[in-house]
Amino acid sequence: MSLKNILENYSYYRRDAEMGGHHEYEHRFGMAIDLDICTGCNACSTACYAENNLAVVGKERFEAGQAMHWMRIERYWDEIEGDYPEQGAKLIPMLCQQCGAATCEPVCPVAATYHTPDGLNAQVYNRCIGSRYCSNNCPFRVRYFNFWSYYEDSWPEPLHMQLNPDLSVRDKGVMEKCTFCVQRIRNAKDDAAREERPLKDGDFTTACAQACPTDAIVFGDTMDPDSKVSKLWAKHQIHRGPVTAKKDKNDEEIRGYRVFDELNVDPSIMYLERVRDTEV
Amino acid sequence: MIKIVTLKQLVSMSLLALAVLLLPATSFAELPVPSHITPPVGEHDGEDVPQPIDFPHNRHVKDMKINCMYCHTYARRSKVAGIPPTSKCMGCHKMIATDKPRIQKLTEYWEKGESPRWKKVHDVPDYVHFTHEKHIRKFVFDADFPVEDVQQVCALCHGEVREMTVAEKEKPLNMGFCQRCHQANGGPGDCWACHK
Amino acid sequence: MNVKVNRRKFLKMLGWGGAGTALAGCDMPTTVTLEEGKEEVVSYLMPEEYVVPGIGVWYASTCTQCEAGCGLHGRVREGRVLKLEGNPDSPINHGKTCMMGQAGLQAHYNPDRITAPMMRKGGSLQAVSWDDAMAELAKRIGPSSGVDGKRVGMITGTISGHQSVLVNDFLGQLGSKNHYVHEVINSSVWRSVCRDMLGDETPKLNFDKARVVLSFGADFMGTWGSSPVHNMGEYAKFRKGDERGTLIQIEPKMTMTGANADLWMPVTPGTEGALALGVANFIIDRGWNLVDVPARVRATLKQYDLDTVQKVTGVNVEKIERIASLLSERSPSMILAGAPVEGQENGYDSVAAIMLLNLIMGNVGNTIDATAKFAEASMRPKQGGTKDLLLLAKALNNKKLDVLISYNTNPVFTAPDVLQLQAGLANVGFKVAFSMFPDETTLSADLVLPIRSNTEDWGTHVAAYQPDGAVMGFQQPLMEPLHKETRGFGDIMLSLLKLRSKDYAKFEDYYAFLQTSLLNMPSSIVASTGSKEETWNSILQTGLVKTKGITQALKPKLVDMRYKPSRANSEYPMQLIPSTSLGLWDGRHANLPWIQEAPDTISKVVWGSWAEIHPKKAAELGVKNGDYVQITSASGTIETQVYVYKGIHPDAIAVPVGQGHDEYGRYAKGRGVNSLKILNPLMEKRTGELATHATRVKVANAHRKEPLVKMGSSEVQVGRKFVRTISSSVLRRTEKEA
Amino acid sequence: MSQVIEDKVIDENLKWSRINADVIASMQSPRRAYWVTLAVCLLMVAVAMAAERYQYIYGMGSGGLNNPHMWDMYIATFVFWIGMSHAGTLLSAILHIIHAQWRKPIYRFAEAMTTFSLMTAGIFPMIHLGRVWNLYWVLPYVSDRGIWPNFRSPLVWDAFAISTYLSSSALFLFIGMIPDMAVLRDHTTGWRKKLYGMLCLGWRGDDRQWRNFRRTYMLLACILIPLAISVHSIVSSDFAMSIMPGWHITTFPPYFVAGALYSGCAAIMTLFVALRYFFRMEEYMTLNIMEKTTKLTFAIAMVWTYLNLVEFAATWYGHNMYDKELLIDKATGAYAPVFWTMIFCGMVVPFTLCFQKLRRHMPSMFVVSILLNLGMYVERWMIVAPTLSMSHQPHQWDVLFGTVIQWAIVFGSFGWFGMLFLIFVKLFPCVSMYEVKELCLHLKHEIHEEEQEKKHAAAKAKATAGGGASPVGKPGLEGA
Repeated sequence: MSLKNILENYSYYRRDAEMGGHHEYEHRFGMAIDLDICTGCNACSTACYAENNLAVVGKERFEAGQAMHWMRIERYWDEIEGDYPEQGAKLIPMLCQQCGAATCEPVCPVAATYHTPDGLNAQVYNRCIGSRYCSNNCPFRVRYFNFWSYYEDSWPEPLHMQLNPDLSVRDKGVMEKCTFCVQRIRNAKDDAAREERPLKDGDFTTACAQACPTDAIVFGDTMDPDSKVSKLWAKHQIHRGPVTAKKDKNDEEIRGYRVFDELNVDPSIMYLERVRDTEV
Repeated sequence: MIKIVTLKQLVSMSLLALAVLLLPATSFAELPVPSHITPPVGEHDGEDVPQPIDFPHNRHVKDMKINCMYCHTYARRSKVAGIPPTSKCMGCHKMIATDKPRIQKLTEYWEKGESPRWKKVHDVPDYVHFTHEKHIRKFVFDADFPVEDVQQVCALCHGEVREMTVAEKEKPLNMGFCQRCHQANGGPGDCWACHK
Repeated sequence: MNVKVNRRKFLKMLGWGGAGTALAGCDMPTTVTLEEGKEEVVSYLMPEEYVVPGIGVWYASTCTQCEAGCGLHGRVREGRVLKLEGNPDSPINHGKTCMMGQAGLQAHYNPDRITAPMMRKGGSLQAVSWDDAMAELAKRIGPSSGVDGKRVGMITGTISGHQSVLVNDFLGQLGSKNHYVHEVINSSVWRSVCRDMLGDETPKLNFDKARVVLSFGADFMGTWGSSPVHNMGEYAKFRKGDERGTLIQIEPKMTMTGANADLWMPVTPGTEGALALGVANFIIDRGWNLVDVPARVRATLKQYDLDTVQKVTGVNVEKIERIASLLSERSPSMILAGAPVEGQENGYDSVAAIMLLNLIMGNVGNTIDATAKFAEASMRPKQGGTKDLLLLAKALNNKKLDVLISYNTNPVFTAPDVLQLQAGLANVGFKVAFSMFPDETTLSADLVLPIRSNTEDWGTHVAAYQPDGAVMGFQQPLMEPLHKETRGFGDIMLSLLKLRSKDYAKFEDYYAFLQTSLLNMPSSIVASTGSKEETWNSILQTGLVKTKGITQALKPKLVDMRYKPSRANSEYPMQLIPSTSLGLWDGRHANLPWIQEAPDTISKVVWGSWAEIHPKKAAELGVKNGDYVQITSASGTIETQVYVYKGIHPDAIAVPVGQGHDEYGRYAKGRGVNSLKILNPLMEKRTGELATHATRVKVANAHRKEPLVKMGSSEVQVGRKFVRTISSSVLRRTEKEA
Repeated sequence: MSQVIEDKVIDENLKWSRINADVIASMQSPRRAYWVTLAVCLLMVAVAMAAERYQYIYGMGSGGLNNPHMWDMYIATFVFWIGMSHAGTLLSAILHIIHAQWRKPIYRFAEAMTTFSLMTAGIFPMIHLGRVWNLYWVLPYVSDRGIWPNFRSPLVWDAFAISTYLSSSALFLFIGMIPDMAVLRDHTTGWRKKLYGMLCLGWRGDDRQWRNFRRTYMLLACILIPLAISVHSIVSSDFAMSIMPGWHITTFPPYFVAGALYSGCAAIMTLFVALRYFFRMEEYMTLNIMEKTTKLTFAIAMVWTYLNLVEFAATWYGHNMYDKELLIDKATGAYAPVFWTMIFCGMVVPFTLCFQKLRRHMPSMFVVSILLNLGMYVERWMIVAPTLSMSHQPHQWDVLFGTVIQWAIVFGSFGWFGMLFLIFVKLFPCVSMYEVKELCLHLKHEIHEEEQEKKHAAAKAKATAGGGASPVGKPGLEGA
């Protein structure tokens, strides 16, 4: 954002958040995660490590709370009186929600995190100065900071040959987070451009969605009405924008919800309620 | 007594001077800038990089009139322009100029079955996502720019390679350089278009 | 991006400067070098047409991280394989992978791989040249060695395809019968019950047809049965069918499958059979059963009235009735039995009792059905168990073996201490290990032959479980070998075979052997598509060999119910559960950082071992998360931290298998404890398998504390609505309305 | 005795030469105590620098920071020092324009304190940055990359605010010292003479200079006041602008300003006692001045307490689940000891200032002021840490008490401040000479006036008495 730009479009920027970030989107990538068939098997998380050059931090640093898993499977137990958790555990994959009205964006002093025309929360590593304000302001706590020079000991020879050249390895003092596998999107766009056609659903997907053995994760462009994900969003009556409109309660089949929707951050990930058979 | 310069001497001398003045002008004529591109501003004084073989670009480009993309063949297909595979060099130099020491050196490599380890001259940081393909497509193919003159486009970022033996970095290739060109020629302004 | 192409040559690896490899991206200005001439760039010598630097190409192969034989696609760029993904054409995994499959890369690029042959000289292993190694091999087991073939043994993991053929021929040449196939994670008891009662070791399980799945400790999403990836795919269908299926998990310790169940129930370990019989008895009483049982079986069942069962199993009557009525209401169902049941001394009988339910509920031929078998018997997988481990131990201690060759298994790690395997190995004159990693077995060998990784070598794999036609997975190299001094297992076996017979002389390497044998397979097995060239190309492209399998219908047959509940032991009050999970598997993946750093699904612990106990027990012992406890069995003691939670039977303590390596590289060595070590040498009575879940232990507070390194601090979502739930009864109602 | 006489802040009959002599004496011949303290400060700074070097090389992880605790002590300390700076401005600027004479003997070191605490505070954002070598990206400079800082970010506002405040308060301090510089120039020799000669900018003390001086000084004071207020409001917006429970609070700007003045006044009390004792300044830093300072402190303390209670009440009745949980956790959870320390030191201890005996008893005032400052420090900590440790996301809850590295750097900042201040008091007069002289004049004048009044009154009385007292109750009979 150049100074001139700001001065000219001041009102535009002022209205930014409440209008949900950008005004002219080319795409708005989004996700739908069905918690009913998410088994918590960690395939997505490991795929993310493989795709995005995530550092393995080791036991001590993991203990210190400095792990770098962009995608983590959170496990919660019910607060129950009984002796046993008869309903099983509650598992949820938590990753950057790529909020439309992201709280991390306005606070970054150097605009290293900003909203792209694709509806993504970009994190420009080489612009980041590591003030860590963005992470403090993230209700989901899904931003990870390079507290150490992880790259020095995370990939001993020849492990480093696995590193993905399509995105950089982050050094100490840089904030990083899930990018919805932007490098895959970028490649898909290049291919589409090469073939002189618009980007279409199924051209690309994130590493986690690709790996998920139960297809619990569906990724796509929510602006493309024919994409799988936007169909799901429509089916479960989740709409873009600050706060989701009230669902009509008659139809219980509607299981869609967005975490922390009440905070008005317009997340790009819709979760589907976990179904449990209470008759048994 | 005063020595008088004859008209003949005068004329010949001035002609000589004129020739001396014009000589560089003729030999160092700038490459024409393609009309559809606003060239990015910026200069860089590159140092000479010792290469395993001092490959004479000028011979190939200027004298032999070989198209850049004949050797750097990946430029139109990929992120990287690519160093020509040794097999490509040998394609010609099995026959041509086999007596030259440089070619003999190349042939040694070929017979050993390895490629020369060239030193990188033009480079961008690892956090930059630059693809030759898109630039070639925009400035050459989509603009119906004659492919035989492609070196005019290449020169915008790689400088007058046709005047060099081994490549030298003539343009800064820093963010400002890219930025200016993107603004002038309507390239993307989105950070994530180029940063990864 | 997804250019799929065939190619026969290895891919040359580019120099680092090749096309922008990932280096430390945003570093202090000093280390991001843009100066000319700092990085090197090397061109291809003679590239294939389709190889373009900067553009990834995907090649098909097969995963060997476990025995499931999932199809893979590997992304290759500048001659480096960067990412593994599932092969959509594979009927087993349908383009999906589990975490172990993803981590296959780290096995390949592992910093601790053995890079040169090693020979034991004066007690220590020293690197030698391949010539010396092969010479030594010839000297010891070659024709001139005068070795007694009957005293040559070979221990492998589950092995199939052409590898299996070669191993067979090799042992055949020697006239040896000693091929031990060892897997800790196996469902051999289940398999033998299926064989006896259904006439098929690995029947097809149609989750999508089942309305109820009643699983007695079968962690089919994790380590039970065929392929976790396949099963999870099936599970999704089962849940998303027009009527959402209901999953009931009955097991002493909550597994990943249990965590996803609608109803999870603990049962006194070893009494699952009683419960099954009780349910069967109740069903037959009500006349809900679709298939009748002979009188003598009926007589046995009579003993298991609800109250007795409640007394034995600790499951209250209402629950048993509810389960019974569910099975009848929502038929067809599918009833499975897993490790906690199989691993008991009465395992076979318990599983039989459980299988009885399948029979009387008419699931056989419906949800449990026949499946295709690979036509060529010699290539079918030899599935391992723990029986062979016991046999091997006996053979070793009775000095029955002079030569032992090990491949793709780590008995020294997995064998309980009481079996004295380590000591027994000392009796073996010459031990050869084909291995990628310096694991315990490898390091105790006299000759170590470094083999190539899955992504460097050729191979064929036949899965035991063929959900959709008999398919052979084809494995091809995705890049040229990282370490020049490694050789493919097939190549080495070939050269061994060449020592004794001329028939193999015509194959100059394993690749040639594969190609010829595959292309010359009778068309009754492989339908040839056009010319040999085309067939071969299609194999390389798809990574699969589609074959005509043999399918026979199931022949259900009742066996006598000889089930007896195992009795408790006052001195050792608790049951030890050596639980296995997706990820570390049987410990073979403990050297992969990604696996170590991936939190366990239930406890979320990373980089170490832990013991799961119930809050009641924890209160008795006075321990909290992170406190150390001493777990003592009749044959040993281990000490590890506890993780307290409700998903386990109060009389059981679960210690996951996989950690506690003495060797096995920097990531695994000296981390956690190995619960297999303290198992008692108990046998499953009918099959002779090791009863892994039968060991009883006593637990004591070790009065030592360390923070338990786990992901996530809060165990409950304090009023936050992250995971919202909805009752399926509501769903079903709306469906009816619609 | 009359009001003025009773609590006159200083003895008006001080000889001016004596004032000069005393103050200059305070600047010379440092005693052992001075050197010891300085050494201790330097040691602390050295340790902190070592720690910072380690952190710079190996990364922020060495501070023990982790995912929920992206900020910790560093920011708390930063806020503390910024706050500290405010009292100086209060005394020197605000009290200046409202003509509170008693500030005159003590405002100089208060102003110095402002400058130095700002210099300390300014360091912390740098220490806390992950990649401090790119710090300048926060400044809006023209680069060929055509990129600018994000003007929506409070951190950018901080950068502007602090630099402005620092420069202007430093200027204010310097301007205020010019006449004293001249005095020093005339009373010293050697390098000091040269130094002060330069600094006094050729001050001769003629009318024109005094006139301009006063105008400039007043002008700067007026500029400084809104600046001071806005600076801490901006610092508070670092928190108030976020959506985190416990940060996203409307009353933060006034709350922060009050807290700032509070801690500042406490610090002034501390230094007051110290200087009075070490430099034998009893005649200048009199008990009356202390009284006034403490009363001021007490007033501010009450404002702060009020705002604090408002915050709690708002949280409690606001029924925002996250805020409420956080408040309860603060009071009962892992941070409870710290929290109650804050409540005690910040809300209870100030009531000791109600007792005149204590107010005039220097040692106890010293202790009290230290306690108040402690309270204010942990208050900053209680603002930063608990919110991070117990945010919206229970999965990421964590409690952090920092590591050696972090504590070393935090303590080092006190050493750094001490060092600067100690050097200052030996180089520059910590009591403003010319203003003390003014004060004496002023007092003389006031007393004189009062005596005049008395005279008049007495005269009147005499006059009426001379006229003979008329019987009460029946006025003006004669007139009739």
